[in-house]
Amino acid sequence: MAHIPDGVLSAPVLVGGALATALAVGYATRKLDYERLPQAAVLAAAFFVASLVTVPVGPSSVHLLLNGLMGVLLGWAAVPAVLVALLMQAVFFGYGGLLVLGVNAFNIALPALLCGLLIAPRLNRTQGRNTFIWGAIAGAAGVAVTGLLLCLSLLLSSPDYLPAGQVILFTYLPLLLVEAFVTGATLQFIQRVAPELLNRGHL
Amino acid sequence: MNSLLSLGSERQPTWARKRDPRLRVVAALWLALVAVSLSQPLALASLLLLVLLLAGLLRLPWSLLFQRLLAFEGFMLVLTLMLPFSVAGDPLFQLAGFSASEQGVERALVILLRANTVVIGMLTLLGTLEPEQLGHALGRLKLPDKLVHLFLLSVRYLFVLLDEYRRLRTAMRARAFTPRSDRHTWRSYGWLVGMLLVRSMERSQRVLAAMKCRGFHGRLYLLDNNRWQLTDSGLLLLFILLAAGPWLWESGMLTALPGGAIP
Amino acid sequence: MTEAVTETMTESIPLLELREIAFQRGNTPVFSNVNLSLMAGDRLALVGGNGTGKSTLLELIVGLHRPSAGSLHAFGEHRVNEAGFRSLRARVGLLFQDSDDQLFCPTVIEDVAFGPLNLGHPDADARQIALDTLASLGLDAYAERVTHRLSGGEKRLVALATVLAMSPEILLLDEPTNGLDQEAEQRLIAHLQALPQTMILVTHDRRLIEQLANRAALMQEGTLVDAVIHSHPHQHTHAHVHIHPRGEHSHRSHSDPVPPHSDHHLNDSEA
Amino acid sequence: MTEAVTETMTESIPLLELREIAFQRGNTPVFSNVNLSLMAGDRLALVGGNGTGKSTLLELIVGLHRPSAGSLHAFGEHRVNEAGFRSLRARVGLLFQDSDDQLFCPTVIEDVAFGPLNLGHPDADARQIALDTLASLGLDAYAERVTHRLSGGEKRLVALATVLAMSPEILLLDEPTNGLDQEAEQRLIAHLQALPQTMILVTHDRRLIEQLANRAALMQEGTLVDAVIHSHPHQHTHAHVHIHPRGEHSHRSHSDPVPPHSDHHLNDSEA
Repeated sequence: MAHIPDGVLSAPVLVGGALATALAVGYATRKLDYERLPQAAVLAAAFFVASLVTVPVGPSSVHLLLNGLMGVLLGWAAVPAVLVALLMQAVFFGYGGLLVLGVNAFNIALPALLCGLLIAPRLNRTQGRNTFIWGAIAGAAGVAVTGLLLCLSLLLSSPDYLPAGQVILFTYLPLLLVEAFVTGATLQFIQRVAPELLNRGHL
Repeated sequence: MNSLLSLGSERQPTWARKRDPRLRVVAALWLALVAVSLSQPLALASLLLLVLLLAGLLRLPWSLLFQRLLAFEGFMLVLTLMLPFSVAGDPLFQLAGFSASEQGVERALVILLRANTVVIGMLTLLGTLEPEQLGHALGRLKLPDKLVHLFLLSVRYLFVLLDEYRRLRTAMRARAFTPRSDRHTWRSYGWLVGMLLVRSMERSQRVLAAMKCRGFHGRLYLLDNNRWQLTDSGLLLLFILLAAGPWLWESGMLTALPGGAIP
Repeated sequence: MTEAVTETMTESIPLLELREIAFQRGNTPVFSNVNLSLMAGDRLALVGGNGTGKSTLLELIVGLHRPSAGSLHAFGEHRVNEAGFRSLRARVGLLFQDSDDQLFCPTVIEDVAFGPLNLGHPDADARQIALDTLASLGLDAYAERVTHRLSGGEKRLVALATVLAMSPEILLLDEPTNGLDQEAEQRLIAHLQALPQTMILVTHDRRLIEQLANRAALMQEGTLVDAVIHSHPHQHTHAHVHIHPRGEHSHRSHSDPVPPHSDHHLNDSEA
Repeated sequence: MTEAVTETMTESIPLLELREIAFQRGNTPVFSNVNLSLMAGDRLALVGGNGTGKSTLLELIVGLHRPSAGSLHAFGEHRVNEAGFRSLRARVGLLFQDSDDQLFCPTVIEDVAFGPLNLGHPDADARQIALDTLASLGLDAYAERVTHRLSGGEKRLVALATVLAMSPEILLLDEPTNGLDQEAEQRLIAHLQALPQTMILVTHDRRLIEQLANRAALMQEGTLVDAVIHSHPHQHTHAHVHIHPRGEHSHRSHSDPVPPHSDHHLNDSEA
């Protein structure tokens, strides 16, 4: 539900999203040297695989988005990683579209980046329950901000999308709950098993 | 398992498999541009027809296509179901006290047609490529080098990690794990994702070590056999013209040509 | 020549019964006409070349694949669908070939408690079951260790604990000694010998079969052939490699009836 | 008793020399006082239990880790820093245990050409070197194949090609036959036998040692012990398991000098 298809958004929104993503990807790839490329690539692949997990919630089920987690672990490198994952999802699964790729990437990468810049530094210093809580906040924030940005993209294109946007935002609530829980558990796992992964001053 | 990504590149006719993958990338982008700029249902329907013909020509497995579309139509449904009621205009029918407008129905129809045309075209033209071919094509189209290699490395390890993930899931099932809507399930998934990430990080370190062992000093290379041929140019031109047809027709230029009279 | 054919013959109904089972991967047939009756107390060695589908057969028994033909009965019930296999998985424990596929929790205790939690035990009970299981394998001290950081041999024992914690009646062991060095292997075999469970073991490890199995079946030419296992001392001649620290070899004579094999660290199980 | 102790003794200086090398991971010592001289033509089997640091030693030789003590000389030069090891890596090829770690390029040809490209060969030359290397391993047809679609055995051979394409003088092989089925293993061993390179092989595979090694060293109790390898036909007595289809065993006599082992599918190589 985080992927807007082509043909929905207005031209200014498409161009704006593409420009913003291009700038962010350009900056992030300049920061990412070739030595770190395997790490970012393998983790991007891992996130892609993790997004195939179907998690039951209530009577239905959701696919994980994991952009909060991605931001926390990858920092700026999450931006190109999100773009690569979205391209694969679009071309091979038919999620989203081509011209809209910039907007979709922006909607998912910006919250990831925010989590990377604001929450990751706190995770360096936490343990146990606090790791879970900060992880849950990152997971929830990733989903919530993506949902809001998605609605914003729709509304900026046409005010007629308001009711649809409200419905979509509503469907984000179960995902937000699950994502918070899963991201918390994942970060707690990493904190206990491989804490050096959270200490990513290098990225 | 590999069919998870590529939509049956083996099934394609030889003439299609021999084409430079750049042809498909450019064609897919052109198709998306045309589709997005059309706003008449009839013009869009003819473009969609063209795309479906192309899918048949490239022997896209229909069952797989429908499977992919199913996931996609959920979003489209939410988006378009409301439009007849939120777009103001001439009332067409009433439902539970809300009035649907003619303009709203047409908008919904246009959006549905556009989105489906682009998605089916994308799956037909690009989804039938090996992901590696797509990466090479993006590289040859001068996308930033690091981004291209990030894509190619991701694709390479996607399959390795997918195998790891599947084996872990199988083992969980063997230990009587049944996903439910509860904390135990969510926590288990969190750990599963964590384990995948930790192992991925370790693997990426081994990959970097292997790269260094072979003299890596901050450069990656692309070596592919793609040669742009005259046939590619011809096919691209043909596709551009065919896809532009509905657009020319919608803007009135097509009818203008033979008669010479602009209405 | 002492030949002791060990066969378990009981009058009771089999715990597990495969009738005319066939399986194919895609369009490639893997095996067919597989018949097998597993009785309580059996410790069946399942042998055969690489790629003959032995591991697949184990996975099929716990319903991770569905047969293309034939029927599977377990504990007196015909198992057909996911629901049937789900209840079966609580009673048939599968030890995977690669422990890294099986262990995914942060610590040992959490991994061992995972099965009991899936069976519906409350947290405290599951934890106690896990602790007891670890204790029974002499792994008490490992409870709070990070699973991912354990050695290969330790991981295998923990994986065994995760299976045993579910109190299965049948154990399916897929190459349990694979990748273990001699010491870890002996430790594992000793634990397996002490277990009361009925077992099917897929293995190439001759020593494991010698010490554990009482029945055998051979996967050959796409089907399962009932086989006889008999253990006896014998002589044979083959080219053999010894590796031992320089200087030591001169002290030993190869005309000894049993040359000192243990010093070369190249026993069959490791190869 | 025919005992042929095979040792290469040349007067020339060693290609590789480790002096009093120690290594620790974090604060845990892995090994120390490791001394090793590798002469041209040596094919040294490095054996020892799991977790004794054999793979680590190979990685240390190509500078992927730095020793905590001792010195490493290769091709007559003392190697200390990254620059020293970088020039060494062009001449010492390491075959990784997991081929998926080593093959990171989209297609086979790109993977094999990666080393030559890094050595400064222009595209066309690198491509030709890669094609020639693939041809020498009988992999001509694989050049344009997509790496992730190869089988395990194919991946291992392609990984070998990526190393050989750099024309190394020394090959370090980390469990080269691990995870391969019998056929793929024999194919790999045949190729390795035909290679002129000096080698160090870390392995548990007895057949590989039998067919390839001419020297051995044993990693034991935290250090490397020089060892003697000798291959000879001999006789020994041990308990043995036969498995053959039921009914067949009665036709054979175990008083034969060589009982029919081939029918039980439990030969050493598979174990």
